[in-house]
Amino acid sequence: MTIVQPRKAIFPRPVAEQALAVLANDPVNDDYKHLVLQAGQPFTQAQPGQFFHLLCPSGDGLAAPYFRRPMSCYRADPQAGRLEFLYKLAGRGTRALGGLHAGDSLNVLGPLGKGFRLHPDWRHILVLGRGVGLATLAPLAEAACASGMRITAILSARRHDLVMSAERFAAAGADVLPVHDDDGSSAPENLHQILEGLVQAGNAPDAVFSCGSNRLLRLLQDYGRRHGIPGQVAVEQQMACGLGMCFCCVRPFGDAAAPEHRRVCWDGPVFDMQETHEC
Amino acid sequence: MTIVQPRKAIFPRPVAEQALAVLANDPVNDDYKHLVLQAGQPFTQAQPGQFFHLLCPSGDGLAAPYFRRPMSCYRADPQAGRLEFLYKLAGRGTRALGGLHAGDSLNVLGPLGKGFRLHPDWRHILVLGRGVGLATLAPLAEAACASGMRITAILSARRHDLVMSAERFAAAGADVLPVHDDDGSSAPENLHQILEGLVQAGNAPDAVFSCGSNRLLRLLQDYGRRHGIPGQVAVEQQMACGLGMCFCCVRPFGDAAAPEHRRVCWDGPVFDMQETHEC
Amino acid sequence: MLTGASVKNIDMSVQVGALTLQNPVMPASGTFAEGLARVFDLNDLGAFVTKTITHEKRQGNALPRVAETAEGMLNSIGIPSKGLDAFLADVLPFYAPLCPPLIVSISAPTADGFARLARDVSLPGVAAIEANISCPNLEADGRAFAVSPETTAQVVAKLRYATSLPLWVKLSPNTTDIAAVARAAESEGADAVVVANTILGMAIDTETFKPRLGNVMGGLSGAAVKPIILRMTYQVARAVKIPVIGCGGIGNAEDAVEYLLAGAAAVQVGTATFLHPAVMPEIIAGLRDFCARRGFARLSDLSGALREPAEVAVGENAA
Amino acid sequence: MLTGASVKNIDMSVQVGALTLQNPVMPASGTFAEGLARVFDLNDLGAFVTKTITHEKRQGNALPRVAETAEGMLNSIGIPSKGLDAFLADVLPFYAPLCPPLIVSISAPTADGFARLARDVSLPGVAAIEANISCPNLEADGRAFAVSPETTAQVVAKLRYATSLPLWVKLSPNTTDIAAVARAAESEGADAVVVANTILGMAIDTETFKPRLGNVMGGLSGAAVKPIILRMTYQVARAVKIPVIGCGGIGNAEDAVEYLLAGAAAVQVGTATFLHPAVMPEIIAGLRDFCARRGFARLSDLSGALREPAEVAVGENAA
Ligand SMILES: Cc1cc2nc3c(=O)[nH]c(=O)nc-3n(C[C@H](O)[C@H](O)[C@H](O)COP(=O)(O)OP(=O)(O)OC[C@H]3O[C@@H](n4cnc5c(N)ncnc54)[C@H](O)[C@@H]3O)c2cc1C
Ligand SMILES: Cc1cc2nc3c(=O)[nH]c(=O)nc-3n(C[C@H](O)[C@H](O)[C@H](O)COP(=O)(O)OP(=O)(O)OC[C@H]3O[C@@H](n4cnc5c(N)ncnc54)[C@H](O)[C@@H]3O)c2cc1C
Ligand SMILES: Cc1cc2nc3c(=O)[nH]c(=O)nc-3n(C[C@H](O)[C@H](O)[C@H](O)COP(=O)(O)O)c2cc1C
Ligand SMILES: Cc1cc2nc3c(=O)[nH]c(=O)nc-3n(C[C@H](O)[C@H](O)[C@H](O)COP(=O)(O)O)c2cc1C
Ligand code: FES
Ligand code: FES
Repeated sequence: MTIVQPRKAIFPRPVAEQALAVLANDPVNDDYKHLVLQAGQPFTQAQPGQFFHLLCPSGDGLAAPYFRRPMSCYRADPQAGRLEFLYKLAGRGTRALGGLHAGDSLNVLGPLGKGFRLHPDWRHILVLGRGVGLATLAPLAEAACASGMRITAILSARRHDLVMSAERFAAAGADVLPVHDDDGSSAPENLHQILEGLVQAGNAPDAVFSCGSNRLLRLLQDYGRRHGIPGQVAVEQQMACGLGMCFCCVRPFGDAAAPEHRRVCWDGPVFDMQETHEC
Repeated sequence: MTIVQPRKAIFPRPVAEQALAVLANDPVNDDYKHLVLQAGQPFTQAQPGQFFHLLCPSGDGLAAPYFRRPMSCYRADPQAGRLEFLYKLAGRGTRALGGLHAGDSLNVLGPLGKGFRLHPDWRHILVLGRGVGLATLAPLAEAACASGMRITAILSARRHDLVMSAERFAAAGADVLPVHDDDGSSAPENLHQILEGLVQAGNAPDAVFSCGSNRLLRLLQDYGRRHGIPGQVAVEQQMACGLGMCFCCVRPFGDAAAPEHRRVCWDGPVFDMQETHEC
Repeated sequence: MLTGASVKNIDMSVQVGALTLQNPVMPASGTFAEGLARVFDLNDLGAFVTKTITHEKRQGNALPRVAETAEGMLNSIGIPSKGLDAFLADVLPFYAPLCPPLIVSISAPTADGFARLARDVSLPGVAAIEANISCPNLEADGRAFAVSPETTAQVVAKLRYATSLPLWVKLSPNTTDIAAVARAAESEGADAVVVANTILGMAIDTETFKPRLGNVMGGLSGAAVKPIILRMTYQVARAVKIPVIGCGGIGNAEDAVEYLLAGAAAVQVGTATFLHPAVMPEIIAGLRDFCARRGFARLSDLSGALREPAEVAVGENAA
Repeated sequence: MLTGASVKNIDMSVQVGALTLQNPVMPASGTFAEGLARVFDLNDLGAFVTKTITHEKRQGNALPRVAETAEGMLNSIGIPSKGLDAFLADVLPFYAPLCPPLIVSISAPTADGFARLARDVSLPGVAAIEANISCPNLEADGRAFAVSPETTAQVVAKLRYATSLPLWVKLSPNTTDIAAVARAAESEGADAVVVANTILGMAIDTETFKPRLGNVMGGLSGAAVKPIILRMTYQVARAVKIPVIGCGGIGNAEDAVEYLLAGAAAVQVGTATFLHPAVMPEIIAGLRDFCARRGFARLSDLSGALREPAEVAVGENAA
């Protein structure tokens, strides 16, 4: 046998790993921070619903976490050369992220996964999100707006002052409906009424979108089934590789009796809502 | 059997482990830096020749080294509450040390080991050092000065401008003799002549001290043997625990035919010069 | 001897039995898939190694399937497999237009199952078979084939009979004497041994009191295991004449050099790809630079170039 | 159940056979010496374990004797020993005024040598003997006693006959089936097993092409090995009825809790003491806080409290 001669690459290579400069990393409230990185291509090509895999630094005297941490793209702006994340301070990795300052750098891998799909025929979409799920849904609203769609955005939070990103949805031209736990407006029954109200008013959405809450998922699955409205949901799962190689991020999909395992990082993180078991 | 009740501690506990604040970490020249820490007791009780064991941070994108790094006490000032080190940027650990800034903190363990012993009868001592060995000898000169001894300090370096700490030795009242490679004055033959000159002038030292160079050790061993002058030398060896527990830092001492293994961290790092094989 | 300038002329190729690889770096089974094509040119690799396949369809283990540890990871992925037919229909064609040789990793619960699968994947486009014999042997109470020389010899003998493709045998580190297991594989006709699979480990969540893996125990990999697997590579390389492929904790070119010096002919990179997906081409470039700097015109001259101490105190305990 | 306020009242004691320890934390053999008395009050410890001693004088291994690895270290200290007489004259008296029980670790190249040394150290002031059977067995081609159930049974039987002190047997992780070895020790009368000694490893300096240890190979310890030794502790605790003492990579109270949950009755701390000499009293304090926070009035109730998944997919490969 002779030495194999490399030939030209035959696949596009839309994913990169690179240390990006931190431009800002400011608190949004006690639990959430907003990270802005300076980024070029392919990072700023990220589509709504796609995610990045972040190599968190060491922090608090602890060694750096061994795995990367998946994080939805909150904003990718090719013009400004910026990539943004909105994240919750949860465990070791995200807390270490919280310690980054402007001028530091962060190793980022992406964009990864399959994002939301917007059918060109849709005229009106509804997004229903809560907490950090809103970070995933905000870019979707903007993309829908750019495609000339109407958007109804129901934003759920514990308290009035904790609704995040309302202004971004509003700027995307969405009808924003904030709902909260403290006045009971975020309760399933109330959400049910709001959703049914849209149908009754002849204002039913062509598709519904959600992220990050099982309760909201079940609500929308039921809504979609009853009115024949398609939907998509972004789900979370622990990840090691983020590129479909390790099969640690599988979840059951489809037929409840004989579900099929799909990789959240590769087949998702956005899935058809009716096929999703829970998220 | 019943539960053992702890009794009062019966040993003094002169060693501590603590994160100390960095006050300064400035370059001395291209290869050496000078680190100043804010420290209380027992750190500032360190005697000349004793060392500390430093837990180096992560640096250059590399994880923190697993072992601590031993470093001679360059100055311990109980009044000012300061502990100082003079170190060479060598490998991973010392390079990571080099990245510390004022306001950072550094975990320090010590003081450790047995330092130099000054016999009260001695009136004149000679120290002969080179490179970073001077960091170890400078506090000795000051202690000798405080005990009213006369000091001859031969400071060897590659170039005139690389002699470190000459001012400290001078301030301790030492007769400072700088010798360099570039004018050949640091050559063994010349050092031999200087040393013999002292004897001929009736100015022989009562004891000689050295650190960190095999060539200088052999020169002084020969000198000491011929003129019956005692000597001490501080030696280096890779260390894990620094407290005499692991036996990784042993070296042969005494009888060349049947040497005895001693722990540098526990029995030293300062040893009787004539018993030391090499350093 | 070489000057630094000739970095382009270094012969990076290595020989693994009858196979010549353009360089010694390939993925470890189960840590590679088509997804990497999005990150770098797959044609740069020395070879491809597939995720282990089985004849029948399998779901894999309970979740969670991975956990982080100190400079390492535990996995109990199991071997989710769409079965042989799906492999032949979907996976094999992906590699057809690519240059590096394709090594297909296989597993089965019996020696005969191994032999049948080896025969069935001995197809055009497959350059060699890697037998992952760390799986439980149903005929030996579920103990892995690879933990004893006897069961290793049994399965390798049947495999050897079933295929004429080069046969690589991937050993398990969870054994007392891996050199003896390697000799058993060699004497039954293995063309190479891969040292090694993951080390069985465990982690517990002290908040929930539950194991961190759904499967309770799983395989440890990553930087943490490098000293152990490097030692085994050294022991095996001294025990057999067939090529040894080192695999465990390799994350940069220096790590790869360590394995080569210890006697490996080639290396596999697993966990490090999860952390830095482009690490394999980086290792290849780093190895080239290393050869240039140290004056090696042929990378393969590094293999086994360890300089052993003239005299090592013997009869002493390691600890 | 406890309230947070009762942290002072928690019963931290544990039972290791006939011995009651005031708490479960003790040093690992070879990682402790009188020097630690300079750092904290030695009376705080659950027990003392000496560096392994031998009958005759020994120098130990060639230098370098230690090397850093990813979150771990390699050592080939060997067993430098001043011999039994020096031990009795110099070391034993040091512990006499201290409260925690003294465990003397012993080693010998033959089963009879072990028995003789056990007899000779069965003295007042010695609370138990820890037999470090990871040393090469001169009657079995230099393979460690601890790698097989048979040689373990032989040496433990002789030890059991030689001393009436509690007998702890320290196992080696370099074996296929540590649970079988533990059962052998138990059936010959061991009072407890220590899991485990270091894992054989190696590191190479890619600049000099030389092994990083003068002895070429050495024992890996520290955080890196924790998942492996924790797994072995779990396996052994399920296999034997005698107490299991966990030892491998413990560096904080959480690590110790993992070992307790996996079934250990007590723990030994080694390498971590080199990095943080006061780590043992910190772990003791941390365990007390953990019990208080989680409502355990007795620390010993943590032992074996692992919550196993109801159903674990079986017949699956770990990797
Ligand atoms: C596709 C995707 C997009 C996401 N987008 C966002 C986002 O925009 N903003 C945000 O705040 N969070 C987001 N998450 C969740 C985020 O990844 C976790 O909060 C984070 O991994 C927690 O890491 P930690 O070290 O702080 O927590 P730890 O609990 O210490 O993490 C331990 C391990 O569990 C994993 N893990 C823990 N929680 C989650 C989780 N919810 N999802 C996946 N893995 C988890 C970690 O990655 C790590 O491997 C997203 C998750 C996924 C899968
Ligand atoms: C008692 C004592 C006092 C010392 N005082 C000073 C001082 O005042 N200033 C100074 O610059 N240096 C001093 N040294 C040397 C200093 O410890 C080493 O330069 C340092 O450990 C190198 O670490 P590294 O990570 O930079 O190098 P690496 O080469 O990456 O270190 C690898 C390993 O080798 C060990 N090692 C390497 N060189 C030495 C050495 N010369 N001595 C001991 N261990 C070594 C390291 O500690 C580490 O374990 C002293 C050494 C000892 C033993
Ligand atoms: C997530 C994961 C899945 C694996 N799957 C397989 C597999 O299917 N077959 C196999 O032989 N080895 C498998 N392995 C083991 C690796 O091929 C490799 O032997 C091991 O990870 C050590 O190398 P590393 O330290 O470079 O990861 C797997 C390892 C990991 C981490
Ligand atoms: C430097 C060193 C010396 C050791 N010496 C001995 C010894 O003499 N006898 C013994 O049984 N184990 C010895 N060990 C093994 C430890 O007792 C312990 O089993 C091992 O280090 C694992 O624990 P750790 O990860 O907490 O260090 C030694 C370990 C080290 C690091
Ligand atoms: S994270 Fe590896 S397959 Fe999804
Ligand atoms: S460094 Fe451990 S005995 Fe000296």
